Amino acid sequence: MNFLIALMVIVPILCALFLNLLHKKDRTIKVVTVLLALTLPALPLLANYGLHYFGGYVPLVENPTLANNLPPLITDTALNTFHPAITYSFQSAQQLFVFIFGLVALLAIFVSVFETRRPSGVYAYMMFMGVAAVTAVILTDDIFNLYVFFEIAALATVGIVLVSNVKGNYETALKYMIIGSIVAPLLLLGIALLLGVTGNVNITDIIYSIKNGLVDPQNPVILMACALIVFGWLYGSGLPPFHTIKSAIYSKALPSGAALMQAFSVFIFVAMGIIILRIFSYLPFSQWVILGVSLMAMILGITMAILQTDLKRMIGFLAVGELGYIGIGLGLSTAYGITAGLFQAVNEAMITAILFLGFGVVLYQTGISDTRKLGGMMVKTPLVAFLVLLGGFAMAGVPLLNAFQSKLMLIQGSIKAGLPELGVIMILLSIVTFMTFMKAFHAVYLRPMPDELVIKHEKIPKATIIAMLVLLGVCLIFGLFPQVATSYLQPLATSLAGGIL
Amino acid sequence: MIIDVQLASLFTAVALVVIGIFAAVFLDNLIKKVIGLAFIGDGVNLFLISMGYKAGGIVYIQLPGMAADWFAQNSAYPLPFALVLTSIVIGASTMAVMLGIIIVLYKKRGSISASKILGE
Amino acid sequence: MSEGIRNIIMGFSLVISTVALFQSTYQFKQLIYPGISYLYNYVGTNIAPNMVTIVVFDWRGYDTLGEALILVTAVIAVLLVFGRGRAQLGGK
Amino acid sequence: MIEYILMIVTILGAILALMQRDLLKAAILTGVPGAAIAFLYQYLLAPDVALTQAIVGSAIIPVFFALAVYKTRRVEE
Repeated sequence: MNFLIALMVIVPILCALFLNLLHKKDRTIKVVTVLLALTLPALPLLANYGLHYFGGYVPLVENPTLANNLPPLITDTALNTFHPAITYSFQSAQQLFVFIFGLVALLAIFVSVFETRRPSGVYAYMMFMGVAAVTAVILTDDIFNLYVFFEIAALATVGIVLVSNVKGNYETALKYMIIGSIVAPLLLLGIALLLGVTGNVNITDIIYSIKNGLVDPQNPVILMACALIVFGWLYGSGLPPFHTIKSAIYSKALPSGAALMQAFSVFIFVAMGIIILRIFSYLPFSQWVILGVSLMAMILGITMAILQTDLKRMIGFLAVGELGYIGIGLGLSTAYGITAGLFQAVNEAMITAILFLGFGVVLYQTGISDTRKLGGMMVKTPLVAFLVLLGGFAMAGVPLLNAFQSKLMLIQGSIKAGLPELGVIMILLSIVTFMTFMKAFHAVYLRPMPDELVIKHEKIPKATIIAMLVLLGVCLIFGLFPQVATSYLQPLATSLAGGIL
Repeated sequence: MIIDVQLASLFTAVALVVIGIFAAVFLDNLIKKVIGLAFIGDGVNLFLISMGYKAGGIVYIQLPGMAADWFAQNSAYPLPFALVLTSIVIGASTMAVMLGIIIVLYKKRGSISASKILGE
Repeated sequence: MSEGIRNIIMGFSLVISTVALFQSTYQFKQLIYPGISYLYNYVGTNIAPNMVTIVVFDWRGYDTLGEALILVTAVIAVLLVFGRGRAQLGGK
Repeated sequence: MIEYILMIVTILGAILALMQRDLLKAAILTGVPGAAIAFLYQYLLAPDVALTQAIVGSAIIPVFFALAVYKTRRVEE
């Protein structure tokens, strides 16, 4: 059932277009949105592994009828094996990524329907479109297709920010778009350089060209292409120097939107990171660049999180800091390290979603996100407070929960790779993360309630609690049985660590 | 260093990109920033187009009476051109959204200066 | 003050990247390899006379779908900017 | 020869558009590099792309900018 691979992208697109038509019909939108969102995590479970060729154009080697009467210039050279059409590749790692991404998306959409005063078809459109775009980025094996869907994801992110009525969302959205419109063409320029040198946009073929000496792998044009693509990668995932704008973007969206957008960042980070590792890992300094950027992200993200007084901004910076752990895993470039990094990515997407949704309840009840004005929410919502606390434990890496396993693997990996200093830094930053989280937790839940704090909505939607419970359940499963996840990630990690694929 | 049409247009493209980045980073007026962004997009498109150019070649349309072999050896390279068709539309649509946001922000804040609106 | 420092850093990196871009472009001119376009040119003549249309709508039709989606998303985003379909946090 | 002239027009037009203090003039001048690039595409053997660029680059984008200027303010502050 290989056509399901394409459907993983097409279905959310169709959902988005359909929901946009239902504007202003509240009841219908609620039911239909949740029903349609259920397909997101279901499709990757049903699909088979394999490649999907759009338009059915396989490489000429496998298609002798099309290869009839062609000159030896084509049939006797590598051109014969190149992929002429867009190709999607779906393997076990992609299955896990798309499944977890679909789950987070489902829950974020589910919560968004019940937390907003009246469901908005446009909001649902933007969320589904973003989900489709990021799924395509995860699956695609074609670097120009990556660019197109990268742009759609950026536009959908802007849409999600514009939907919320948070103060200052227009300014932030405009800033994000201006930076994006500088970076995205530069990413395209990098793609153009690669296309010009290798004559191809299919990643597998680019790697084939570089590996088999069709191009000189050390020439400066490829270095320039590498630099430009890495620049796009930094922007897409919000690593420094783009960490400020990315955390601002999270803080200007509704909680459900922020939970979804951090999943966008995590999976764009992973997908493009894998591509960069696949193409450029032969460059001797690529490992150090990834490690350096990730370290900067960790240190800058987490130290800036301490200084914030805005709750959502704080989690936004923490989310950026946690991205650094994934990058460390990828940068270690051993099979064990990369598995750990990818596992951390999966965990991170779920945990940050829990925190955004959980602290979003506070925002829902009071309309305030400034930690200095909040307090005493423990009395009002003990269950949510407990769930948020569990989420914070998960993020800090407390045993029995999933991030403990992945961070342990990361530290072991860094020791095995001969870089024990990284392990020390990671442990220290983990402690700082936990302190930052506890500071926010104390400010919101534990200290006595200020007198001027007004609770606008006593009742909280059950949907939020259900969503957090589901995510925590998956976290617990991954924490108790990490091999459930790592067995999916192992094959990809092994092939990445083996140098050029 | 021999300059032919292809190299010259590649250089023009890079120059446009640099002018655009300069405008987008250093000019304070939001509309001018967006004009700069439009130039970056144009520059990258021109870069792609000059990659597909073939000196002494013909247009990629097979007219009646052209032998398939001769045509294939002489025509320009179609892949970059097709990519540009997509990328032009992408650029124009993001431009429209940005200008829309600028108009609304002007109504709210009464200014189109980046340092006043975006600097906090 | 910090504005000035930022400008200096940006200007410096712009100059460096400009030089690098021109340098690699000059190198690039000698390296252009059409690759897959050969294949499109040879195989395409069996399908339709205009090669670019074939690439846009046949070989890479999926990119064109993405392009159309961006157009739709942009239209909806512009309508959203002017106030259609905002979402408010809060219950009934 | 005409290609080189078009390239020079493109670069000069871009710089001139960014130097205007009157934003409406800047918006209209944006069309000059757009149109020059469209002609350049024609000479670089890409007539289909030239058509698209001629419409988008020399008509739609300047009109967008002019509309934005019309809805905001005309002179740079």
